Amino acid sequence: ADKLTILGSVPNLGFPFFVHMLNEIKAEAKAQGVNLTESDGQNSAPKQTADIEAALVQKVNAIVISPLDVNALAPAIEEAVKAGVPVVTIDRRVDGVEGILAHVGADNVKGGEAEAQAMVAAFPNGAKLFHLQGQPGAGPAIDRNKGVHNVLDPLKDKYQIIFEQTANFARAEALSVTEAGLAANGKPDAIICANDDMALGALEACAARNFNDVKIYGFDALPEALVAVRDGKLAGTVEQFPGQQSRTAVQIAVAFARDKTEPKEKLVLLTPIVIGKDNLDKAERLNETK
Amino acid sequence: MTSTTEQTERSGINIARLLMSFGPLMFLAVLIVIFTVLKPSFIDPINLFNILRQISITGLIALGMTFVILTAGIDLSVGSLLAFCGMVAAVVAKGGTANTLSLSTSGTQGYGWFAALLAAVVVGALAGGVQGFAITRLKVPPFVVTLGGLTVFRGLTLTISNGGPISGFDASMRWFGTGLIGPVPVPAIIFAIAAILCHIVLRYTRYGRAVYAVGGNAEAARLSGLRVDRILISVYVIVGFFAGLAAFVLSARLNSSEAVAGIGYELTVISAVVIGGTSLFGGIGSVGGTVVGAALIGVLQNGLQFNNVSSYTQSIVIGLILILAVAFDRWLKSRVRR
Amino acid sequence: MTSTTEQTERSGINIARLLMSFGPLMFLAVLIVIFTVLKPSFIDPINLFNILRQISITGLIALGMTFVILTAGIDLSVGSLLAFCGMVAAVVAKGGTANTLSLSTSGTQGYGWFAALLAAVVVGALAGGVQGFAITRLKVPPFVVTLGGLTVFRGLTLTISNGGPISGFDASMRWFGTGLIGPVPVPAIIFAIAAILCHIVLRYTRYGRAVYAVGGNAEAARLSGLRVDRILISVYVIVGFFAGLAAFVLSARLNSSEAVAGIGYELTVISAVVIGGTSLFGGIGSVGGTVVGAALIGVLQNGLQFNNVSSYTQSIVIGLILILAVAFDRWLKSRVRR
Amino acid sequence: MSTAEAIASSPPLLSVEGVTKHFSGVTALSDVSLEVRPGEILGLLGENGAGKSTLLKILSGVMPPSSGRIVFDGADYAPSSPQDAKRHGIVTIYQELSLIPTLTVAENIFIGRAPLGPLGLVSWRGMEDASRAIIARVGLDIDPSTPVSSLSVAEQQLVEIARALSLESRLIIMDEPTSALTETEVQKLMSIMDRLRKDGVAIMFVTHRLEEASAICDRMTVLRDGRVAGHLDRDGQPIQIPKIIEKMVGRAASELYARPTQRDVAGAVRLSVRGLRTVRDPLAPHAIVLEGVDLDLKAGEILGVAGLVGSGRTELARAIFGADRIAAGTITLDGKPIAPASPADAIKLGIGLVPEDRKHQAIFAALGILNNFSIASLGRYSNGAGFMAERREREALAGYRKALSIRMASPEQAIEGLSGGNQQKVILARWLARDPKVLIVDEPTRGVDVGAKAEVHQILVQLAARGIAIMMISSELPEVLAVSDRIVTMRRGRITGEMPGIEATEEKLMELMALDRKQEVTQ
Ligand SMILES: Nc1ncnc2c1ncn2[C@@H]1O[C@H](COP(=O)(O)OP(=O)(O)OP(=O)(O)O)[C@@H](O)[C@H]1O
Ligand SMILES: Nc1ncnc2c1ncn2[C@@H]1O[C@H](COP(=O)(O)OP(=O)(O)OP(=O)(O)O)[C@@H](O)[C@H]1O
Ligand SMILES: [Mg+2]
Ligand SMILES: [Mg+2]
Repeated sequence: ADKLTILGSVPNLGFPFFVHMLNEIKAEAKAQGVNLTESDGQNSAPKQTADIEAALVQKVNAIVISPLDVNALAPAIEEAVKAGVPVVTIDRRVDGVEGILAHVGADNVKGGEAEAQAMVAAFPNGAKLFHLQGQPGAGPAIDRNKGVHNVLDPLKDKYQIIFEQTANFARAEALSVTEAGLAANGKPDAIICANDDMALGALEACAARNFNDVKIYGFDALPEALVAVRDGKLAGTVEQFPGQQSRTAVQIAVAFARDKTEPKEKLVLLTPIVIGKDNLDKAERLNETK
Repeated sequence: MTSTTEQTERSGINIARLLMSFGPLMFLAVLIVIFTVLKPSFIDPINLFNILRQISITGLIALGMTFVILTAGIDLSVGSLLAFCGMVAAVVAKGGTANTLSLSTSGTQGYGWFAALLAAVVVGALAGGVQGFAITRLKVPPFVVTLGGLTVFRGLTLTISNGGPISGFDASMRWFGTGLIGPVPVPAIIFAIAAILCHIVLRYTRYGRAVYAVGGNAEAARLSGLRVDRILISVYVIVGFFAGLAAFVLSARLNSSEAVAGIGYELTVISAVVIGGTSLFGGIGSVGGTVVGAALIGVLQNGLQFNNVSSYTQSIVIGLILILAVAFDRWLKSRVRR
Repeated sequence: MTSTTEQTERSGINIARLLMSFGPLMFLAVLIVIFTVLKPSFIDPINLFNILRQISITGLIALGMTFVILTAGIDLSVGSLLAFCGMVAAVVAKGGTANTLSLSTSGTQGYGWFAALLAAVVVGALAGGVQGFAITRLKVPPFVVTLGGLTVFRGLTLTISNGGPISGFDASMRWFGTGLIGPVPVPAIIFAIAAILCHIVLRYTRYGRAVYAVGGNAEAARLSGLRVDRILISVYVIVGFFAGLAAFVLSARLNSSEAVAGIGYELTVISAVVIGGTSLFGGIGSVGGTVVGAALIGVLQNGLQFNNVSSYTQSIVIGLILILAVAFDRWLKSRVRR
Repeated sequence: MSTAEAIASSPPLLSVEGVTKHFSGVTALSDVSLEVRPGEILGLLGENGAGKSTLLKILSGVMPPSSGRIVFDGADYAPSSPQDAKRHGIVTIYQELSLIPTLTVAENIFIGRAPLGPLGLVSWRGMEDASRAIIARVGLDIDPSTPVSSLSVAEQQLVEIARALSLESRLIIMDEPTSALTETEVQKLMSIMDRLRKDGVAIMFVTHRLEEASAICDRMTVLRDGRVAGHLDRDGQPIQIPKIIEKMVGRAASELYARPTQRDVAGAVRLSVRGLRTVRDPLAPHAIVLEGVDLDLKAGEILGVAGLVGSGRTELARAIFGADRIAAGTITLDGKPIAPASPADAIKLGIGLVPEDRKHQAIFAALGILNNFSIASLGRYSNGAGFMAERREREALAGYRKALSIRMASPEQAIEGLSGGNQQKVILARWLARDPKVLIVDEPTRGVDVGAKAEVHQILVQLAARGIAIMMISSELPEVLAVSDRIVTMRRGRITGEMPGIEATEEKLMELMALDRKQEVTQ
């Protein structure tokens, strides 16, 4: 029989997080013995939609997708479902489309909440904060921001966000923005960042001013951030287990495509955790840092 | 005195013209053949209609951009303006910014697709007009004004929606993005009609010829009695209108207006126009060329994706082919010339 | 024909020149005053040096871009090229792509900062040269060639690093990004030296004269015996060189070369040049203007962040001020002219 | 009552009363008054920069006057735009060509008023048919669908004239319409002007060719430094040229119009061209190519090259200068074969070219005079390290400023601000600074006033005396006759004749210029 082919689509291969996700999808596809069609949404909903459409023409047997935007990708996913192609979503859940085979994810909102809670635990008596947000309008940026505010808004009196700016998920921008923030407001107690790149940028800015005791939190648990956590430079980073998500998603999709095996659970939710110095071993990519 | 000019060799000119206009088209044909050989399902009607639907969004804007570039102008703001108009359309369609999440197609309290469409194109045209005004009255070069616009409209869009998308339109609106007439996607039909209209306007109306004249030599056009400023403003209104129309179609297609929509579209759109043979120095170009340019980009993206070319390699190939397509066109023209 | 042009009221012209060159500078001064009033710590030396360090990256590229725009060209590839050169520098500094992770400053197996710097600027200059070659030999307009370059270099960068960053350089390399000489950041010093050199080249050398002439009237330049093609290629080599230099400084500063570095820099850089009074049509402009333009953008961004203005509003304000600054400059010049 | 008397007594169609125009400090016009009556041709004369074009631009709505009053057809007239002026029936042929190069001849003629077909859409056919008739009127026989950019300057000029004539007009303003034309076309234009005059149309006519002005104008108004220097009347016979010159420059004319003596130069052959052919351009198939040109140029001689429009003179100059590709033929310089592949090569070999189209091919408008001057000799005015030796450069310019009496405010002044004649002198200085062995000048005095023209002629004669071989292309026969030691004529890319300057007359040259190939063979 012909080898099965599945589409693996991620939102933006410009970011290491999604590169890792696609690599894991690739590895699992290989392990399962199926062909993989790769798709990079290039940070554009129409592009990711177009890729799905192209895959449908080619009659792929299943789709594993981390949607750039849950709303904007819904029509394309709906189309796939209508065409009878099983779809497994990763990371971000698409509501309102009937018939999605399964969702495997760790909610970004939950991740943001976890990040803020870790900070609260480190400063039980309150703290002055900087908050570096992601690219305005991007889904993960919105959700992570929401999570952070869900926790901190009720605690406004104790935890003041004295400086809140976007640094577009970029290291260079985070460095500049943090420099401006430090010059304007002096040293904060902690800096919460919507991804690791920005955390590493903020770290450089603090190091340049010799503010070595600022607690900086990142997001994504990239190997580079894990090293910084190990060395005590970052206070923590949020682990969403993208590799596990990806592999699970591929397994579910392939099983169904092979012999219509229904997944045990339609909704696999992994709880994001904050990786600190003491639980480094929980990090998915720790082995890459050696 | 009749002898001042020697006998024109008309035939030479005609062959030249023919070849010239076929430069990008030949390139497009070659690409299609290559992709089909690589994977025959490439020319499935379904896939071809997919491509048509995919190029219709940037294609619509490229039609408007053709007017702008013909006057030797440029509009970098189209991507942001698209997002802005899309957000306006969403607010009108849904009667507010609050209801951003429900994907349910019922229960929207807005003003319907027609009002949304109207709002999108009017806002787009107005925004274009304001930019045109800054260009002609404040004498700021189009590059600068629309670069400012790129930033401003994005900021406005984010402000309206507070960063998030506004999603979930009713079926009548969604039809403009996802519907079919026979086997043909509605966006492709909208694009085709718009292209034909633009072609007629540019080729067969006094206004269209004035656009070419202004781009050919603005000072001479003024001395010849054309209202250069008005014409300049009008082309920005036109491209704004098309950004609005494209925004409406895109929102309908994605069932969602996103604050991050259209990022980087300016470059895709300008590429389409330029590959199609329109000169960035103004005065030379055609709608037909732009359609071919847009198709070339669409076919390239789809074909590479179809063949599972890695996304990084895609970038490299697309960049090189963009340059090659234009180089080939130049070469054809110069072959003909010397 | 006698006297009318004779007494071209020298005084008038001089005041005119002065005011003209001070247009953007006046604007910059006003901004600084406003921000200082809003928050006096704005003019703390720390913050001013921050701004200097921040503008040095795009500022360096803007110096090169000044050459390009003076010839009526444009380079859209600089952001991607910066990422590409940065990645090359990282590979050389660390002796490969494998070791992408360790943040420890010791234990790198590479070839040291000098080799990394050399690699970055050579690759940048070469890449610029290839683009210049395509522009002059294939006769593809600069806009198209460098738009292609924008895509190609990004693809190459991502391919080299497989999407990830390469981080962790040794202290000697990092000094170029984070070091201080007295109180002054090293990047700012590099920028200042480069700006002075560029000023001298453009103002006092025959090469500089040729650059202005080619931009002023390429055909006349050719008929005056200038090797126009060589000069055009050279300016793309120069901007490539500066993209490489900026990449090295940026990597040193961030202790990391990222595949996504420099996205959108082309527009910031071109803005700086244009705000500084250099004409996109070539032949008019100066390095001094570019430095002021870069400073204006840097002050604006820093000042808005300093006051914790929301990022949405920042976009809007920056876009508007960009347009206003150029409009003000045009207005001043036209006042002076008539 | 004779027509002349009838005109004189009729009320003026246009009267300009005390018009003044300032440009940031420069006063281009100062209290200018004049009148034009229906059915007359008023010559507007004056040196470069006297204010002629400024006045005409005010009349055609391009710019408003600073003060003063204009009455047209009995009513106050203050046009807000060229469009507005057209509505009043005032049509202008501008000094700087105002055609759109990317559009076709037909479209240029019908710009803004293309004939419409049934659906209200532009009828290309109708437009081209109508255009063919319109350009035939000025004796032009080209396909109306040709893009203007592929026409020669002269053809463009004719298209522009044809367009103006096709508009309903009561007053036609012509700012140097003949500067790019040769004798034949000028004659044609003159007869058209005469016909218009008889139809009661008023014409204002600017030219630096005083013979023309004298032949056709009923009256003249002479401007000097922005003021009216005087009015001249035809009074039954043509206005005398010396009188015009006197009014223009404010001193006696004789010294200006001295005809240099021509010599029979016995110097060695410096430049020799044999069998020169150029490549045909398929996009402009009617463009002239050289069909095998043989030519010798001796050191110290001025060789005049005469020919009708499109005879290939410019092509010859460009081919020798390495600016165009050569298909076949040899060029030798001082006995050595050369093959310049670019202007840079030719310049290195000691050849210089002052091109015909000053604005597009010679001037760096935005740059200062100093930069314009030294651009072809940057090597000479820089040191080994590539730095400009600005003092030497300035001294050199100062020298030429004096030698060529260039009138300018400062070396930094933008060259745009100079009068045409002074711009031309700066370009000449550019080449003199290189000390060329061969200097080719193509239409060296186009648009240059009489005074400056004579100065340019003097300069050319002096250069020849220093041993430079000069080839001068000119469409103005009097100029060719005035300065050439020897004259060759061209037609259709071939040399059709040659004669010593002393023997030449306009008639003889015209005959040679009209010769066809066969006759040439028998000659
Ligand atoms: N736009 C302008 N700005 C400043 N000065 C100007 C402008 N236009 C013309 N002038 C000046 O006004 C004066 C008159 O110029 P004008 O063009 O009217 O001369 P002209 O008589 O037509 O000369 P020519 O015979 O060379 O065409 C000149 O000194 C010129 O430099
Ligand atoms: N840029 C061009 N492209 C195409 N054809 C051209 C171009 N320039 C000139 N021609 C054609 O070449 C022919 C000769 O050109 P041109 O008129 O310059 O010759 P010439 O002998 O120098 O005449 P003149 O000096 O009187 O203008 C003309 O018939 C014209 O159509
Ligand atoms: Mg004039
Ligand atoms: Mg000529």
